[in-house]
Amino acid sequence: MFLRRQVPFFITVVVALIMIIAYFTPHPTISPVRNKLQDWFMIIAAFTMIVGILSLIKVNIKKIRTASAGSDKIYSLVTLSSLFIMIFFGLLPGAGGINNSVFKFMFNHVMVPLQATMFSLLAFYIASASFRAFRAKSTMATLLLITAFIVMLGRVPFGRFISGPHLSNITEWIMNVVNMAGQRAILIGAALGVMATSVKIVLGIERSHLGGE
Amino acid sequence: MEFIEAIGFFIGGFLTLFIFSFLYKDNPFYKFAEHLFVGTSAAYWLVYMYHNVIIPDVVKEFISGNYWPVIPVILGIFMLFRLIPSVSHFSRMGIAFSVGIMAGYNIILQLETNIVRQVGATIARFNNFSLTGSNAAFSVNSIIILLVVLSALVYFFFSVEHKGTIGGIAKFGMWMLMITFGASFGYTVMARISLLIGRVLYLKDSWWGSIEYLLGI
Amino acid sequence: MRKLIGLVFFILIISYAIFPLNNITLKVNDVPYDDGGKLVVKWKISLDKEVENIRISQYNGETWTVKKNTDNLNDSMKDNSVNYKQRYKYKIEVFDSEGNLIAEKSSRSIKPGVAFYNMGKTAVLIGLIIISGLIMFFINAARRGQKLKIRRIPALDSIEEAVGRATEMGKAVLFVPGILDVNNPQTIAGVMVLSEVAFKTAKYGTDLNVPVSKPVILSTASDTVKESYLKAGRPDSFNDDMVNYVTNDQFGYVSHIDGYMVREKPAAVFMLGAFYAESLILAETGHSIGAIQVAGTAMPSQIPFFITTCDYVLIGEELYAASAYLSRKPDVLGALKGQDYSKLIIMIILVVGTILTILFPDLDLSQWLTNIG
Amino acid sequence: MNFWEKINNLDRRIVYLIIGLTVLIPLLFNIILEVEPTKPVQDIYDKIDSLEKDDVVLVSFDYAASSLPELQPMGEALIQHLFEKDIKVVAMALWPVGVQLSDNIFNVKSEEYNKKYGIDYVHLGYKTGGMVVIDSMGSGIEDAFPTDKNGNKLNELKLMRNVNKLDDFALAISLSAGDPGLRHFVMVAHDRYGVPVAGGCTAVSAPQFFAYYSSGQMLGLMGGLRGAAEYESIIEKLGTGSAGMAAQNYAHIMIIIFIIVGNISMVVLKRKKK
Repeated sequence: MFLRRQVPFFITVVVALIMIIAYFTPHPTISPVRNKLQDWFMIIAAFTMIVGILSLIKVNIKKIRTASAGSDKIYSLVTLSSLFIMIFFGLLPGAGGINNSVFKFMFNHVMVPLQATMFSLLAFYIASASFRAFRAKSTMATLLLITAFIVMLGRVPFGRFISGPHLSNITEWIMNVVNMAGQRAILIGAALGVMATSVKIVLGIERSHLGGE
Repeated sequence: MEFIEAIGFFIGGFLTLFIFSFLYKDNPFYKFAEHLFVGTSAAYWLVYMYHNVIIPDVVKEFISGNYWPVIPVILGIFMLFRLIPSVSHFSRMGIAFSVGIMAGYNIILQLETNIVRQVGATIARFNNFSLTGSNAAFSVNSIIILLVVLSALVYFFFSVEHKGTIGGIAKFGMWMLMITFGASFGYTVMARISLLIGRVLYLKDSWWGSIEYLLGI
Repeated sequence: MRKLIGLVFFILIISYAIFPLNNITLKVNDVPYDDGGKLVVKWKISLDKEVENIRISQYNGETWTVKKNTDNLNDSMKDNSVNYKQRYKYKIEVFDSEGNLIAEKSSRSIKPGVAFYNMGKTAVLIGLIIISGLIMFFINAARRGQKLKIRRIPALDSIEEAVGRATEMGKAVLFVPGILDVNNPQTIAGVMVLSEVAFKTAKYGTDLNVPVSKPVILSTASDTVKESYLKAGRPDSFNDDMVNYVTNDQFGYVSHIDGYMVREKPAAVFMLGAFYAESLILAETGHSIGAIQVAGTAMPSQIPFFITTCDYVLIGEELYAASAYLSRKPDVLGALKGQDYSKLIIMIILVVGTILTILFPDLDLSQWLTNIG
Repeated sequence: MNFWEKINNLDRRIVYLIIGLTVLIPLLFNIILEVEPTKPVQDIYDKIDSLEKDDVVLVSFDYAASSLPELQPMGEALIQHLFEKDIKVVAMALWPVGVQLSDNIFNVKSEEYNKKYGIDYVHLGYKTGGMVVIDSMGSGIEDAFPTDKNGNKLNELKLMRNVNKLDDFALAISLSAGDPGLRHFVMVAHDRYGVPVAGGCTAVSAPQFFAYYSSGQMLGLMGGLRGAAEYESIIEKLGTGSAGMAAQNYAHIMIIIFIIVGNISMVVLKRKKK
């Protein structure tokens, strides 16, 4: 009981208070603590990666064992084999890591092209979203559509072709006045939400992330 | 273009086409690329964390005599206890520590950056305010910004039903938010196109170039 | 006697007026309320000879280092290469056009002071006290039984409907908690909603899949889901693979989820947390399989993409209000009321601040809120 | 189902196909779109044109693969123009992948204009630290880059003999996809050390950099693919920038057509239902 509830809650409160005090104190030994603890979180996350990788391995092994169709087994094998190859060459002592040639090859010619291509799917999805979603269904959608249309035209040579400088001036105004003010309101609201969430966590009202008894 | 690089572009090009095939419909090629992507990238980030977090922030610090990082290392090991059901609750220490950092850091960061500075910037726009002369346009815009911020904030009221005057202001606030969203959508739509241009150039120059190189054309 | 003193005094003033004293003033003082990293050096020179160059150097206990060469007779300089552990002394040398030294003076030695509170951050401290004070006040008020209303948020009412639909169709519910880890508040807000969603899937016996892309959220999310299944009295239908790690990579994670969506065709898709450019890739694929999509994020740049593709969207603060809305626990609702009153105070500050700035321009009110030390 | 009903629920794959072809065709058949240069890009050209033979220019490659389509053509056009005028180039990178992307440019351009490494151009490589790196270059380039990319000492390289501090450069150019990048060059190289700064950035971040251009802290700016195409048209070397510009322009028009058609089909159907 003590270990499950009181100690974790105590750790959260102490750490949160240290972070807050470190902000207000310029004392050279205390104020760097704020960034130090961020680095410490990365160390914890680095260790926890092992739990993540094991979860990935377990899920794929289960798929291999229970997969009915033979082909499904291959895909999980592809994931596991590429995982082990990359880990092996990546953690090879001495020549391991970024400058290991096999690791660099797989990074440059497998991972980077896949990342860039997944990212580029956005060009297709933006087109279909523009076609389908840009329907003036409600007054809200109409406002969104008209603004997007003006801003789009204002930033493209085709827009200048139609209207000369006017469209880009309107775009400039919308971006610097209405858009900036709207984003400011969202940021203020969200910041209050974060503060309330943090207060609830520090007071122990919100504990779902720690799990029950 | 050396041989290894040609092989690389050759593979990269086919993987690009495998991902694009998903646009038509799910197929074995995409499934293969996806599973390869998950395996390679999961391993990459594990290796990245080892070389860029564990070595510099833990090993090197210990060598140079600073033993403070032993605390996150212990908490990290507690996180590993999840693998043993009987002691898995130890991982709550690591979670509690991480969530404590999040709460403490963000309660101040959000307050300073997103509340105090934003309110200050809105008010600062009214320095040397004048509706005539050179500063007129700037001042009119300042008033509009103030009104949009106030009405959008009213939209975010939770404990009051959006009816009557409050409802009216909140509706106006929602309209302003819709203009905000329309503007940022329109703004980024065009930038996404250049991502596709990059991939087509990759296929045309690197991939096609590697095929010609490998076939000795 | 008084006449004598008056006479002496009179002569002194006359001499000062006729023969300006060759005097150099060199003052060093510490910048208050800082981390001991800054000293301000002020000098004022009045010499009868023509001055070509003034050199200011700093002595840190071992060596003299030249800090500034200037011809400005009356100026000041901020030296931030100091630290609070040592004592420092400054010296000023004045050269004429031929470059030979015509005057020199050194200052007292001083140790930069270290403060325990940074005055520059007072505005933030007041803000913290007001806002957290209001939140705690209304939490206690709610605990003492004060009735609290909360306006309807359609996106959150749709959760019941979405999970119900998935149950009827015998399909799974997909929950994507964003691509950042627990060190981002949006992810925590997403997990809080996950505990409510998991409670419903436990009750209805619907499949739940929560793929995650960061290590620590894997543990947090599975603890939350296990807890919800316990509370719903269905601990047996919880299995460990419900919350599964995919990859830390943003696009590797998205390619996996897109593949899952198209193959398993979940009936309800929840996307609550921090999202970047990949928001549209997920939402567009979710739309193509006809799932009910409920999205929520506080990233202003991604909200428009969710609005154009999802059925329901939680905008900014609504994501953080979700857990209060769904759980309806009194003290959590109290926190929401505290947020509302904080918004009211911010709006009052905005209006009053604007009026005061217009009426008293030289008051320079906004300085208080913008230059934070 | 009449024409408008078909359009109204057009299969999204048709939309994908149309957008895909709109981008593919101009790039495959090298259809070029000449763009008349705007002042911010012309200013960069004029500045480089005004430099003499042995001036040295610093070019920093601060971007990754995802911004390659917009920034790589700028790099190619700039390096070509600098080599054409026999201006010495010192390259560096504040982003790790920038080194390899800049190598691809230098390997091609040094052969084309037979420039020797160490004499005509030098690559200092990648250094983490962003603004801190530029700041330490202010007091001495060797403080930030003790050796060049290949590890040889700076004073062994003939070019670096008379270049040892940041303000020895006649011009500093940063091709930047975000932070660290152009913003830090303006704040440190220009504001603190007075080195003239020009730059290239992605279309998304162009507006915020235009503030620096209009305030005079930056003497020129290339924004997105359009900026690259403009520079290419000034030096009359129409490359990937201009081809990309054509594809981008037609794709924009296509998206605008999608929106208009989408709405017309909705209005027509609504009226029919009434």
